[in-house]
Amino acid sequence: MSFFGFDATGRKPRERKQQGEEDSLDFEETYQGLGDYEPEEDDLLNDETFGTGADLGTDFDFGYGKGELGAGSGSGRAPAPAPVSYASIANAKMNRQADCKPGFEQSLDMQPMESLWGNSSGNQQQQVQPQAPTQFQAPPQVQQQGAPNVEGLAIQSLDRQQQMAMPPQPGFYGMQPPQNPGYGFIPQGFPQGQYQQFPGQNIPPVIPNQFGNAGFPNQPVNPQEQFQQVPPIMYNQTQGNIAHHMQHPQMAMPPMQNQPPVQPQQPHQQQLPPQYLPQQHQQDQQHQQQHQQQQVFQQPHSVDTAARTQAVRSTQDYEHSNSPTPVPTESEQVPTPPHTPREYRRGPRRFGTQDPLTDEELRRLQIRQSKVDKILRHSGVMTPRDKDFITRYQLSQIVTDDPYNEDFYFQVYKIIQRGVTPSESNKDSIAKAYLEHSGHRLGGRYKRTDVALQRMQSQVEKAVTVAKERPQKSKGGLDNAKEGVLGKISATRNSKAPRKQLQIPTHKEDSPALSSQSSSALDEVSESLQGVDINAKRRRSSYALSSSVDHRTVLSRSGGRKFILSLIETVYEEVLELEAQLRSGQQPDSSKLWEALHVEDHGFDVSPFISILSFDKGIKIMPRIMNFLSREEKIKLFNCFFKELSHLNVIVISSYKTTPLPTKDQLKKMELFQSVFLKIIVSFLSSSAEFLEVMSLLINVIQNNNVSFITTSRIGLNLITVLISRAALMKQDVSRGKLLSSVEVSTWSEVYDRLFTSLETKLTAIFPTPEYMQHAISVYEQDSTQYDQSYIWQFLASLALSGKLNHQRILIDEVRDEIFEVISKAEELNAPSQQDPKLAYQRNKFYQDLNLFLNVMGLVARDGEITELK
Amino acid sequence: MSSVSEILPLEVIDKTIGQEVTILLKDYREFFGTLVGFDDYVNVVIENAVEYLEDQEIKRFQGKMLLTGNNIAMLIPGGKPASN
Amino acid sequence: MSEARQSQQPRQEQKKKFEGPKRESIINLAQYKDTEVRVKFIGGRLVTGILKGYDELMNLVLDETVEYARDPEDETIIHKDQAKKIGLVVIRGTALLSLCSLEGAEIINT
Amino acid sequence: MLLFSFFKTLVDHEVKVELKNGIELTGTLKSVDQFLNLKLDNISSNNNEKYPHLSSVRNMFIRGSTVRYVHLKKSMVDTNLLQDATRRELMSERK
Amino acid sequence: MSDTPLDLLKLNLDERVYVKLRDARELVGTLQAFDSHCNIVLSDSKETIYELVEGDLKTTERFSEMIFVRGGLVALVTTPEDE
Amino acid sequence: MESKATASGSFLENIIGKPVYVKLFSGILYQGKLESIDGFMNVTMSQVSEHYEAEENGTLHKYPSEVFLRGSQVLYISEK
Repeated sequence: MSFFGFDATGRKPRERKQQGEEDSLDFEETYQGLGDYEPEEDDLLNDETFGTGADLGTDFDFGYGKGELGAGSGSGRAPAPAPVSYASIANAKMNRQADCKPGFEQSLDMQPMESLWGNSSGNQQQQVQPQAPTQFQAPPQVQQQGAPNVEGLAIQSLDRQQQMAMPPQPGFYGMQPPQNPGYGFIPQGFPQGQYQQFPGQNIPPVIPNQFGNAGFPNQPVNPQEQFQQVPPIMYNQTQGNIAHHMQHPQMAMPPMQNQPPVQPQQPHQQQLPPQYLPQQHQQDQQHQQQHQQQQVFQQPHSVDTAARTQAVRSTQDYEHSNSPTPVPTESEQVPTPPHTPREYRRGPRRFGTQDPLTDEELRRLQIRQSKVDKILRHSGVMTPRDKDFITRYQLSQIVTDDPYNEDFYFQVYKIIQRGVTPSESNKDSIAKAYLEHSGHRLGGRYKRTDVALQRMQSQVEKAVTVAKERPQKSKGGLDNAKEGVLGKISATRNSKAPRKQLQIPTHKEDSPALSSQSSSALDEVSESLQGVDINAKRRRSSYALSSSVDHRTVLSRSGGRKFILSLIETVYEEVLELEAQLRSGQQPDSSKLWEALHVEDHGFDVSPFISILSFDKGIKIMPRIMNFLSREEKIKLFNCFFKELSHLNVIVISSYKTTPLPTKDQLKKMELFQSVFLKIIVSFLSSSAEFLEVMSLLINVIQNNNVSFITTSRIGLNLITVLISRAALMKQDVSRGKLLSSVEVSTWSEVYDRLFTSLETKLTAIFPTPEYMQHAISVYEQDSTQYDQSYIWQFLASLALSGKLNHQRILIDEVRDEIFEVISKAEELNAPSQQDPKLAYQRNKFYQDLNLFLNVMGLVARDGEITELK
Repeated sequence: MSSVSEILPLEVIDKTIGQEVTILLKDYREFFGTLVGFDDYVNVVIENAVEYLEDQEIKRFQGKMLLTGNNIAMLIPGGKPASN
Repeated sequence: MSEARQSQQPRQEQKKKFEGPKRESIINLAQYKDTEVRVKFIGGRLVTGILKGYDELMNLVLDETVEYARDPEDETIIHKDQAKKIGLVVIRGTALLSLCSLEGAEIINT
Repeated sequence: MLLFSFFKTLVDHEVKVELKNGIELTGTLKSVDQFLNLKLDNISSNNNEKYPHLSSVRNMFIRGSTVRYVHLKKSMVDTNLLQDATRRELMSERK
Repeated sequence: MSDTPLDLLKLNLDERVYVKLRDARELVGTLQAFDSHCNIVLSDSKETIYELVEGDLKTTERFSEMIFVRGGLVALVTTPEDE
Repeated sequence: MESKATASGSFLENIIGKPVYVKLFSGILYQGKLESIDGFMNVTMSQVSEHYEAEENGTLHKYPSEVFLRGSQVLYISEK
């Protein structure tokens, strides 16, 4: 009996089953009597595991007893019976028995594996023939070919082996090639060199100590004897360890729009919002995909050891399953492998030289070998069926039929990373990569083409469903424990989620305490605000120039930090949903998203939408939101935005009045807002805004905000500049075919006047204080020594451009001192002694910015004075 | 082994519902109170509990308390003679 | 609010479902029934008592249970004299470290 | 599975693993599994005096449950993507 | 929306959080990721370790630009007062 | 997922929103209003004050914003 020799009752598993355990796992049927050793007539897997002919040994020696390992040992295989692989036996057996198991569908769980992995000798996707025993003959020869001369294999040659890896069979995500002992083939995806067991040395795969039996430490005990194990035979924690370096297929999911990991916190976003490619299946692209993948995976991308150990493990299984020789009983000493002199690398430093084994090395080999044998005596703790059970169980934990959702980060990360070649890591390359892959309406090249991943996935799904069905058939039960000889593996113990300690009644309706939280954010708002008259005319913003406004008070006036954060999360969830819908080709319905943005929610002092924009993650999601909004919705959004501009956190922190000494994070936030939101407004205005709509935005700013306060903020000033320059551009843009109607012209002049009068006598306020400028430079460590005032002169220039003569005269009068200050600063840099090019550049920049404004009025500043522009 | 004897531990706990019980945790902590109920994981709900740390009373509670089961070592129906 | 008094029926069904496919435990407790046993707990507690009942999850019922105080510093030292009788006790299988029979054995002061 | 997915992208990067007993190991992450067990290659321990026995060890398997921290570089992580992945994980768990 | 505790945690994604660990350690950082085991990834984090050295409290601080924290150690998470 | 009213489930359902004590295995006691709880016994509370073992030992800390407590560390949750 095995080490855990129990089941004293000796009852047939069949009867134990009848004992009224009707709801036990039918999965259990095929794994009945785990660990038992009586021959099980009805256990199909048993044959698959042991093969019809083999007798049931009492011990399973991991294939290290008789079977010679290391195909390259040169001394040929131990005289094992003709290599009949389990799979072939199982196939034959399955065919005969398929009818007796009604539930067991005709397709074997072997079939999909075969088609998936094909034959490593290069005939790629040949259709699965029912009996394909030959299919499994190929690997051993291939293994032979792959390692012609193992004797004295230096590390280089091993590595060379790995380099000339077979073109990677499109491996599939998330699924370890099922290492079930029954599948005696070597996944074609693994370079041949993988299967070199360290010559002359049989190190058993270590039993995953996750389930409690002793792992064999493969590090030699004494440090001197330490030598570089090549390839490092690291044991493999769990059979299900995903060899992520397996050649995962080239997935054409468009990358997330966010910055590539190369510049993690790079604030400026790519303009085009990400969209996930709608998944379509198209078989005809297969070869094109094949070619693409091979090409992709030829980079010198080292196959990591997990993949290698994975392969090594499968080799051992293969070896074992291939030669089911009678397992040695306890008494019979495990024969030490034949001691043909083996040369192999010794000593960590000497690489490449192939000197014969010195006596000392031979002695060390002996010690090592005895240790291995001592350990082996205690092998056999797990029966092959237990190993198989563990493998399938782990497989069910790992395998996923929806890798895109379950392994989201890894999948998309890989695409983004591959999309960006190190050299051109700027934004455009991301856009290009994104565009290429995306089904974006601007036309990605792959718009309709098949995606390797989807096609690969369908091919995997057959294999996955079988592996998944078996252990998970009874997923439902909370405590559907699977017990084996090694103890109870309860589903709740799996890695997907920690153990549930409590069952909380989830019916929300009747428990009053819970219901208030669960209602949608909108009713909650109305519920808590019955008293307030929703459409009361909004008071002019409360910001006098000097009042210091704390972000928290703004938040509290728009429902509170938690409320806003939950809104943002709802928005994110909606966007993710919509992007998922887009990916699956459906027409996304953005009504819920629009509602979550609360643009039209006037139930608060400060619109929640504005508060959403005061969080970085609120700003970052905007480009992706724009994807899904209609033109009208965008107009409403911008109107709301400009109406409550002074409540916007980024305005408050970028105004030298309200934030005299901005921190680095605040400056970063300003940078982020500038690069993300300002860009959205500019692109909207230039692409789809009507003239009067621009006017309404401007009116919103003027009527509902203290414009002068807005202009004390760099962001605020830029926003106004954008609006008035856009208006000016549309007015002059004759090419658009239609001149502004008289109504448009008169509104524009009226709006301009209102704007001008709101700024008159306070124009100098747009210039930040010298201390502020000095502080901003030092904090943000800009290399330039001067605060960049170009945005101010751009504002003045656009103001002057649309103004009449009297406006321009007032402008010049008010900012006269600033003009001359700039000129004097420029002249300071002109001192002949300093020939530093940087200063020269800075000097020109001063003049350049200034002239932007002066040229509008036919003036130019040069070399210290202002003259008529000729 | 015949899997169950006549006296089942969970039934003993079941009978203690409504009576006083002392619960000893794996570390030096104890709770004494009226057993209100328990669940599959033997998380325990007791009422008007008294909390002891190394046999010293550190806190009294009114109302119910849910004690998580993963740290419970022993339950003594009727309470621990020495401590109450 | 009347606490859900576990009526007999759901308890039975609940308990059975809880165990799922039974696995005989590797120790046959029937042989220890009504004999004196010593139980050590994770965390260091130590009791002895007459084994009255058990279930597959190794929850135990002990009667005439005696709990031995541990030496605060050194876990291994058992103060036999500072024993406390605590009567009928239910022991949680999850806290069980070791169980052995005391037939013909006797605790000595170490 | 989120963190498993996350760690997979860190393979072949250099990471510093701090164990619960205070040992800090810097090495190249070679592979990870769903229990977040880690395999590190050519490791160097920075508090070597405290733990001399590690001086000769080159590669190592670390059991997930003994890890306290894993220190990484920002350049290895796409934070926005990671946050979205977290949101998706929660959404799928709630379904 | 945030009806379960983990949802509360989700609200703080991309925000600064204060994490208290079991063994007298605290972390403040920007929350980048977490799962139902409470494994956490923080960026720009500051760790404070409290130790009793010869009777008096010694605090050590360590910074890390990106850190993964094992879920088993996490006891409490909230938003930090002000750094 | 439907769940029948277990003893613990119904107890928790009724105390959401009420003032509670929550103690962790480390012995730290948290006092505040229970906001939410889940199947892993994770807890969120608001207006939380932190003590060692009992309030009598004084308040270690007051948390202005909501606090998340990890389920696996919770020793007990009790009505105040």
